[in-house]
Amino acid sequence: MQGDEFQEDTISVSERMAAEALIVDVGAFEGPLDLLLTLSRTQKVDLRQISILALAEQYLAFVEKAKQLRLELAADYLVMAAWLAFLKSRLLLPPDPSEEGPTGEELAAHLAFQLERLQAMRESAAKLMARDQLGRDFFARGITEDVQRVRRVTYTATLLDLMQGYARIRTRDDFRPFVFDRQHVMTMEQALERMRGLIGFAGNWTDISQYLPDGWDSDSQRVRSTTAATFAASLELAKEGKIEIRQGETFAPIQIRRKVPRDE
Amino acid sequence: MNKDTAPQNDSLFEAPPMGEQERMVEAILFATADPVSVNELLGRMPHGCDPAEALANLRKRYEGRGVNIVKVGDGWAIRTAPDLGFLMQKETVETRKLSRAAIETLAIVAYHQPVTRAEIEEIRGVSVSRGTIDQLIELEWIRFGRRRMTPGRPVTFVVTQSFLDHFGLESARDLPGLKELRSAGLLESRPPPGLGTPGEGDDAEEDDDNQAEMFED
Amino acid sequence: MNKDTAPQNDSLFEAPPMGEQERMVEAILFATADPVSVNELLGRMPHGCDPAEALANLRKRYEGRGVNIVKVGDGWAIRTAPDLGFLMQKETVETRKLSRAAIETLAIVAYHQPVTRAEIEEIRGVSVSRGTIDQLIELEWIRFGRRRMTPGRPVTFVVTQSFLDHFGLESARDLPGLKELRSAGLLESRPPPGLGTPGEGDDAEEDDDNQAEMFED
Repeated sequence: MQGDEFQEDTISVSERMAAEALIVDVGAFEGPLDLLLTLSRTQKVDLRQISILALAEQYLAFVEKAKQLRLELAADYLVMAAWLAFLKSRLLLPPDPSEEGPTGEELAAHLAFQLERLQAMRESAAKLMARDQLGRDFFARGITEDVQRVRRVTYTATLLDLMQGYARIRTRDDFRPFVFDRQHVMTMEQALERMRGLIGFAGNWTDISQYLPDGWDSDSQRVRSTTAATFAASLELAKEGKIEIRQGETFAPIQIRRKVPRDE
Repeated sequence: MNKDTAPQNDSLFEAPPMGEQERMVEAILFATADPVSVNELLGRMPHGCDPAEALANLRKRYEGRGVNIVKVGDGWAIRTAPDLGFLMQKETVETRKLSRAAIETLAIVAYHQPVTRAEIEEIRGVSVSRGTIDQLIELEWIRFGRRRMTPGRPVTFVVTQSFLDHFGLESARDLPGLKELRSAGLLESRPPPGLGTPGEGDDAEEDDDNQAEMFED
Repeated sequence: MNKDTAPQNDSLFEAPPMGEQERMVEAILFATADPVSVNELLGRMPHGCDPAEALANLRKRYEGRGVNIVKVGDGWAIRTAPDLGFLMQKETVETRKLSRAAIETLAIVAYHQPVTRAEIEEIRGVSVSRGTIDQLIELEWIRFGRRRMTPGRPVTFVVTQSFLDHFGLESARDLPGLKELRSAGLLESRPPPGLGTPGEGDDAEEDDDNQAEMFED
């Protein structure tokens, strides 16, 4: 054991022990960048002053050892090794003006940045997890009162919707005979419309009961309704000057006739 | 206070000052999911504490506040002041377009009030679901009118003041008539249907009756 | 206070006195475990209230008490004072231990947000497993942010209010060491020079695309 240490004078005892530990724990690394970051700690310097060249050599040595120990290394470790070997050559050789692309220094600076950034994120993650945490160090309300969500749905409809809706029903089927909606009620408007059509022929005094529509004389409710409507319509027509109206005495039949225009 | 129930913590330390004890009770009552008994408080607080006193102080402190400390069974809990319960409701208002069935039913009630359910169905030519009527009643756009004095005494529906307000009408009579609808192009131009007498048989009342029963249940 | 956001309640009534408003805010904050925003308070309190002022007063009132009023992102919540955590061992919820990958990913999202999956991978130097992201989303600590307007339009991740709540942060700006990291340039996204970083070719953008797609499905 001790003999080995003196034979390999390029790396210190601690570095070599670390490297061995690394190899044993190879599965514990989260990829080549993680391994590089761990290796960089052996340099014991601020990451900003790290020697990327030395780091590249450490990494390549690690991969070499892994190969000797016949450890299966994932492909990305080998890709990184190839890239670091390339970086190393760039760093060692004087820059070739004919060659395009970034210089070795630029590539090394970026790798150093990546390592520093990863390190910073690890430290930040540790600081974050060290904070007081909800449910561990401080607590939320234990007995919560659920806010009762009263979902109030307001429905809107415009007058137009209403009228169109009504129009839709009324124009729906052509073949359905018009059905008077209230079987037992006649409105004044209906009576009026009916009478306007008939009054033109009423030259003589006629009992108002003659104007009651057919089929409305059997049911007492119908008679009441249609009588009232017809009477109201008569008053309306009299007001309009279309008819004359008379009643001999209280409860006597009411008679109407067409009012003849003066110039006739 | 029965100190025996307290765990034998380090009795070398003095009990925290009463102000601290109040803080502790406050935090425990706040965070615990169930009401906490004095014994439980005693068990959780440092040795030598007097949770009963801390609780009494704290209770006074919360008097008249938005939350109070109340006794629930054997335990104590922080609860919303009863007069603020109304804040625990959150109303979300969602605006939806009224369904076609509801619009048509509403239109029929407006144009033909007072109208029975059977009559609405007759006019619409399809049955009117209970839900549609309920919805319109809930919206306070229609309400029950007088019962029709026909066999079965079916209920009638009329529109409400809210309905008039919503649609900007002074009265239901202000609704445009069929003629106006027609001239406004809302009705297809077609010879006006005669002021016909009911084409339905004399058993209309019976229908009404049946449907009224259907509606009732 | 932006009064425009208040629901149009009956403005005939005057706003309740400030003391009452404090009680209301107190009740609302006590009632829920989740932070409540000023706008939400505004929506739940009677018209004309100034919840921001009531909150400020209430916050002062609870200073040094067993529970405190804390700001969490846009919201406000009551939390037990951190120094009393020891009383609450019983309440502690055993949380699933987060993997190192999850913790690092969470930190990267918090400090670099909005951040794409490809950027997280570049920072960590390894691919991020689907499970890690899923776990953080499930914990409601991260969520999808806007898509990045770069080729492939990758989704980004940002931290949530729950994250802030969990770690007792008023806002993501209060993350520990954020300023130092920024001034050290460690939060910049620095593109790799020329050839790109190992493992990533010149088609980094395409990679981005693929990963976004991978993530989508």
